[in-house]
Amino acid sequence: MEVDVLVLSVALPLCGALIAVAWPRRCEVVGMLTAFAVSVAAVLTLVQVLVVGALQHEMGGWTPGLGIALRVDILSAVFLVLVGLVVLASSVYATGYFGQPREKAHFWPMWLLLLAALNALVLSSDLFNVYVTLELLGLTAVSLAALSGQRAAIDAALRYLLVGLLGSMVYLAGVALLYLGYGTLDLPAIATQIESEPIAWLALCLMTGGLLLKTALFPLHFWLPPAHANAPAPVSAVLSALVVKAGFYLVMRLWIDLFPALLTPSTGLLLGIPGAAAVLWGSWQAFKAERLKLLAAYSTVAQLGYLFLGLALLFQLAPGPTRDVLFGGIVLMALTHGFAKAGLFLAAGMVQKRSGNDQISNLGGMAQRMPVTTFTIALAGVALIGLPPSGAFLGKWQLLSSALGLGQWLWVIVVATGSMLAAAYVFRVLERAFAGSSQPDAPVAIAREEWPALLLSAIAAVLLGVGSGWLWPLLGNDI
Amino acid sequence: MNLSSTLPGLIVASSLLPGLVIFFLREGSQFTRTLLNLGGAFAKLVLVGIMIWGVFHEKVYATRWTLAPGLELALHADALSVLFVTLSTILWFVTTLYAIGYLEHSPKRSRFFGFFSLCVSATVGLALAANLFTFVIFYELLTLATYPLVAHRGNTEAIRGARIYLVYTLGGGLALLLGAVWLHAVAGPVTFVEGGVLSRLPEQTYSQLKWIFVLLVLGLGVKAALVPLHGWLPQAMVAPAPVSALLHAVAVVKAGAFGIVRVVYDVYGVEFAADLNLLLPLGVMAAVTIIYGSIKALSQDNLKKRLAYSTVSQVSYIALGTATLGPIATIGGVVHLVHQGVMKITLFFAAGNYAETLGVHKVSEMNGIGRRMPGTTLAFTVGALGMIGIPPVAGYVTKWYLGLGALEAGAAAWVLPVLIISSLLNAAYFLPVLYRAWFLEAPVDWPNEHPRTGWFETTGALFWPPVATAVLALAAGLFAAAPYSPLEWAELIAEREYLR
Amino acid sequence: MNTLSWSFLDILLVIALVLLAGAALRARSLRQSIILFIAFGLVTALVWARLRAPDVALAEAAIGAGLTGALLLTALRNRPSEESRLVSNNGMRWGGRWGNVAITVSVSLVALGIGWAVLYGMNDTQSGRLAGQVGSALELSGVSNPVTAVLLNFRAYDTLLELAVLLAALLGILSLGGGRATHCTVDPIATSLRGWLVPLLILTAGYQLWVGAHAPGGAFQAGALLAAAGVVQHLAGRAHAGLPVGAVLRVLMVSGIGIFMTMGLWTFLGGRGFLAYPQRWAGELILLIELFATLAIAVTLILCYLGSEPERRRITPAGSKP
Amino acid sequence: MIDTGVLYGLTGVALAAMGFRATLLEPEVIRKLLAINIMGVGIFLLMIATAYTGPDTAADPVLHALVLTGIVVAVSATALGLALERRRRDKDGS
Amino acid sequence: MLDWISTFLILAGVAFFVSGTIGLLRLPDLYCRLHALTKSDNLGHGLLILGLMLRSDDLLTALKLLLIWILVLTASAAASQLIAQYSGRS
Repeated sequence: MEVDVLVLSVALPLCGALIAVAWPRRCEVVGMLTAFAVSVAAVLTLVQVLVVGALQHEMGGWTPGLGIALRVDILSAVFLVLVGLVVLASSVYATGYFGQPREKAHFWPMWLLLLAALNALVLSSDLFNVYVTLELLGLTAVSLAALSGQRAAIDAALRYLLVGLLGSMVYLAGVALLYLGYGTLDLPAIATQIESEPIAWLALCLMTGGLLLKTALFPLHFWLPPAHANAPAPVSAVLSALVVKAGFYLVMRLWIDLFPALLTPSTGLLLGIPGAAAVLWGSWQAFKAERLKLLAAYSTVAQLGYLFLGLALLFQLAPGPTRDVLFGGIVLMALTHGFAKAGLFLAAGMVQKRSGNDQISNLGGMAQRMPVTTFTIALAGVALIGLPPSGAFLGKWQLLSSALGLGQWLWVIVVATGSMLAAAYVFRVLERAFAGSSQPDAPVAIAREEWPALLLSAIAAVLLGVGSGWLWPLLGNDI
Repeated sequence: MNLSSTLPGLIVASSLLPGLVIFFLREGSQFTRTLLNLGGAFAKLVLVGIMIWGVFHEKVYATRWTLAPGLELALHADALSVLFVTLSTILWFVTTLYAIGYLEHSPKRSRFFGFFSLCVSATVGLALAANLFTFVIFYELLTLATYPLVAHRGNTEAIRGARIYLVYTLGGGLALLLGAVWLHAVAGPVTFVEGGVLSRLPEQTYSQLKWIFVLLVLGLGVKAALVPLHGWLPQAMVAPAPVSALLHAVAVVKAGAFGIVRVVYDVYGVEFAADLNLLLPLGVMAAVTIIYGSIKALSQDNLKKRLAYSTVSQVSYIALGTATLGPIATIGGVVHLVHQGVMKITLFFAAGNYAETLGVHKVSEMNGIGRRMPGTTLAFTVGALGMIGIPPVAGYVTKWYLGLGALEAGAAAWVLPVLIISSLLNAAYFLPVLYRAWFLEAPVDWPNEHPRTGWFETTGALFWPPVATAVLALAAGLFAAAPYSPLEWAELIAEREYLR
Repeated sequence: MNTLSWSFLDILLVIALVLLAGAALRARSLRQSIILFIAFGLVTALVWARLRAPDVALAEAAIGAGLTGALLLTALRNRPSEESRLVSNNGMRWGGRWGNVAITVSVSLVALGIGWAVLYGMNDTQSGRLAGQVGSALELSGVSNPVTAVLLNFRAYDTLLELAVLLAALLGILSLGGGRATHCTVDPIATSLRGWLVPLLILTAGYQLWVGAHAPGGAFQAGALLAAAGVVQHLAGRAHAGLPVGAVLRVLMVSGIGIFMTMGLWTFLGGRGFLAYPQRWAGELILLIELFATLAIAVTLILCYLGSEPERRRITPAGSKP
Repeated sequence: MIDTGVLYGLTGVALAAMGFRATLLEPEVIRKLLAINIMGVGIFLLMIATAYTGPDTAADPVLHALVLTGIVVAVSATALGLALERRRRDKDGS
Repeated sequence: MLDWISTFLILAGVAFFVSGTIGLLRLPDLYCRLHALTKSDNLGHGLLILGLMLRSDDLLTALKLLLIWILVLTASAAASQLIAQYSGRS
């Protein structure tokens, strides 16, 4: 089928958003249909990439230098599928979550715009186009985060907006420098010309700095916990699982495709040390957090630390099989965290909706009242800690193996303590779920809300662990 | 879909699938749950039977599934794994019967039996693991499956006990993971091959291999309850009786001991480990645990706590057997894997019966219990005698072989005294219990006695399992030389380990 | 004389720019800093004009200075009066005095680095600039103004996403709800100004739209002018600022991207590639897209200014309290 | 004598630095939004300065298009920021 | 000859602007400042536009310049009136 399915991943959600704005009474149906169609398109794109290999679609028929090209290889196809599935599951959850039609009318159009922004960002291979998608992503994420209307949510959304704008501006400065130096905006074209000169160095620092601000790596993460904890459940699920990860995807894309000429092994430490700090600090804060959603938000900060730590290790390995395997490990950890965190936030949303607030201290007897939710939190917890059946276990295995191979003990200690702390804060929650509550009332179940969360966590905890064998060799030929 | 490539997978699945289905059963569907449980147990028994027959006839069974380049989930049936799988399958069948009887009218049974089956699937997977990576995976799964069982009751001590259990086992799991990854980084994927894999490695990696051995033993020692790492075992007594029976006789403790046997024999190779003089510290640690466990058991009034400490000391016999260089000691260590399981489970069943029917938890309350519940107490006596090492019951075989092995390895100077002292200590904390049970007057009324239903002293499901396992213990002792007996199998294993 | 005066004017502009920016950031009261910011916007428009970027100058004047200034002033108007005279204390949660110094020093160091890189980069002008490619492909694009060609043909996908950004901001604002208090005082001068100014604004917007094909101008500038007309309507007491209400408004909001998407999908399904206009009709198609884009931008910017969708109330007669 | 492009490029960098510093230091949200706009203008000035190739030759249209897009994005972000600020103030006041 | 007249007109316009600005800085209260601003700046602006119209090459740009002047006139008139009214009431 010669029709490039990858364009549909951007066109469909945009059209869906437009129809949802123009036709508010039916916006939920439109939203659900679009989310489903987009995930089908994502899977088709993955199949097409598996069959044909990397694909490119010049927008407007112009050559990439002049016009913009959408490019998809195995890495972006896998992220597309992650985005598609998590948004589909959260959409099913959202149909049960939002009550009054007014809230629905506001939620669905912005939701589909967010989906369009995510897909456009993953597919784009033009530096300025990435800036525009980053802005679209930032604005929709801020608007959705402020949807609940309480004072805390609006404060957090405002801080998120300011940080997001600052990040995009710094990124744009980097793009301007690159254009000044190399005269084109197309990523592969610049990659061929780039060599280690001051302008390239400065552009690298600025663009990475901007993206790290948006990805909330350790020292720049202060805005993430309140924003993710106060947003409505489906929104915070997508914020933590996808929006923050899009920043990481871009950093990975830049550091591997655009700036390999500049990267000496020591530059990897620029990401590694804040990554390690993020793992320790994030896990510690999550352990101390009082509310379930705050715990999940801090654990996002920690899990991102692992990914950046992986990147730091990646750049110290010479190109070869070990490096490909580690790259596969990092991607697998990113995917597993995406699914697990979305499942955890949806479950936290159910807990908050059922028992009024998500204070961890009064989660007693949750096991009886909401058995499926407890099971979801348990599965997501397994994936977050990186215990065996989950994909994160394989990821951590590769991380530790390459760290030990390089003989760098610092990372091994950090990953070990991080996993122990993760086990601590997950089982602190699960422990309360086992504590018998005084009045064991009948279990309450709303299928429409519980099953998406369970499926997401199950994918993270089991499917990605057992079924991801086919992914590794393909990722190898990407870098 | 030939049998040889799917049998190990089927064995693991035979308890995994029913377990997953049971999770989603409603509380009331008692019949389907029991059907699934017993059906799964029976199917597993049949499959294991086929496998024993096959392995005896030199057939190779292996299931492989690649998770990542260099990392493969592989199950295979070699002599050692068959021994452990048979033990756990038989005892799981008996324990399921016992558990159904024990948890007759307690809440949340679907959740209990779900995790119960997951736990056994993990144990069987761990036994069948063909490489260190698969072993680590099932080792961690075992922790996950047993935590909810320990915390099943939901009251504060259960939660506290479960938390301590979790801290120890997750810490151990992490140490094992680090050791395994380091070994993977140093020596590539490590598969279990009789006679060890690491002897071929170059000279300069020896120091790293020593540290890796320390990490691996640290990780496995937690579950094998070696002295400094045994703290969780007495705390986990808070769990219901079938759980503590399963945990401390079959699954958790055995996993640790089995792991140590695997690492010493099939990863390092016992001669290579001896050259790196790693065996001596392991032996000393085991000996210290044996003595310490027995001493602590003396002072415990709570029956289950006393049995727990006796488990701590008994399991270290396996480690001691592994640590003394020589085929006979190896036979002693490996065969104790089975004997200890069978004897200890009898004791725990009996303790469970006392608690369930008469509400007796303390040794001091056991005066004249023999008259009230003769069958259970008889089984208890058989188990106790076995523990002490008195001939007809299986216990004496292990101690005999360990003694001989020590003599053969020339390490008799410190191993024999340890064996003798521990046997005396065993007698010191078991005989008073027996004396109190049989020769003292029963109290006028028991703490909370359940009315006698049938002509049995307690319900059938509670009565028959301890008797069955007592008979097994006796059989393992009397018919030690029979063709399919545990001792024969242990000799087969030892012979293959030392062939090269 | 000619080169000297150019450089003299440049230095003047540069100094004005930097001074105004500094004053706007450090002005005592909020109202002063906003007015200074509007002045800064106008001087920036001058600078764009000086640097031979007329399209950008128009956009900056209409959107950057004009509309942003209007938004800022309305944000000010809702505040209680003493609040607006808030003295900007420079104390900062970033560790007080020392925090300030540290941040200032580090930012200026980075700025020096970038400045040096700019100096280094500017001298070896990269020959491979895209300008050459745009020039050669210009006649294929259907319009003669290179900026409009880039905006609506070569990088049309960027403009599509940019309209989506505008829509996203609008949806965010509408979802926040809580519209502003309608304009209180309505006096005869404002209404008479409205009568005179609004038709002129609409006329110039139309001219901008049309002229965009071959001279500086285009959809964004025209949209901004139309939005200015809407703002003037609102200031003159028209609560609904000349906007239709209900379904028509929502369709208008969406028309800009809608046309773009239908065009893109039509060419995509026609097998030519997304947004690849047939060469013969490129000029007309671009004009059609620009028309709807102007309407959409105008409606969006007015709604951003209003803060919420106008109610269905009848127009308040001139000169009466609403 | 530095030519016009470099002069404006450096001022652009200076403006961006002032904007960035003020965004971090200003406590008041509206001033932060002003600072972000000023930073934006600074970066756009850098871009237009690179596009400027002398008084007679035509400047680089691609950069002009980028700056146009940047201005529209900046105004939409500012509008959203002001609306959030107003909503926060309503929650405070009422 | 036309060149000289237009330069002269522009200089006169600039002079009026300067006087308006001095008025703004020196005069004491709001109304005088408004007075100074509207009067001299509008006149200055008129002269400036006239001078430029002489320089412009075709009629269309000249008319556009005129339109600009008319717009500035209305804007400053309306603005000063509103400022005066608003300051008067608060």
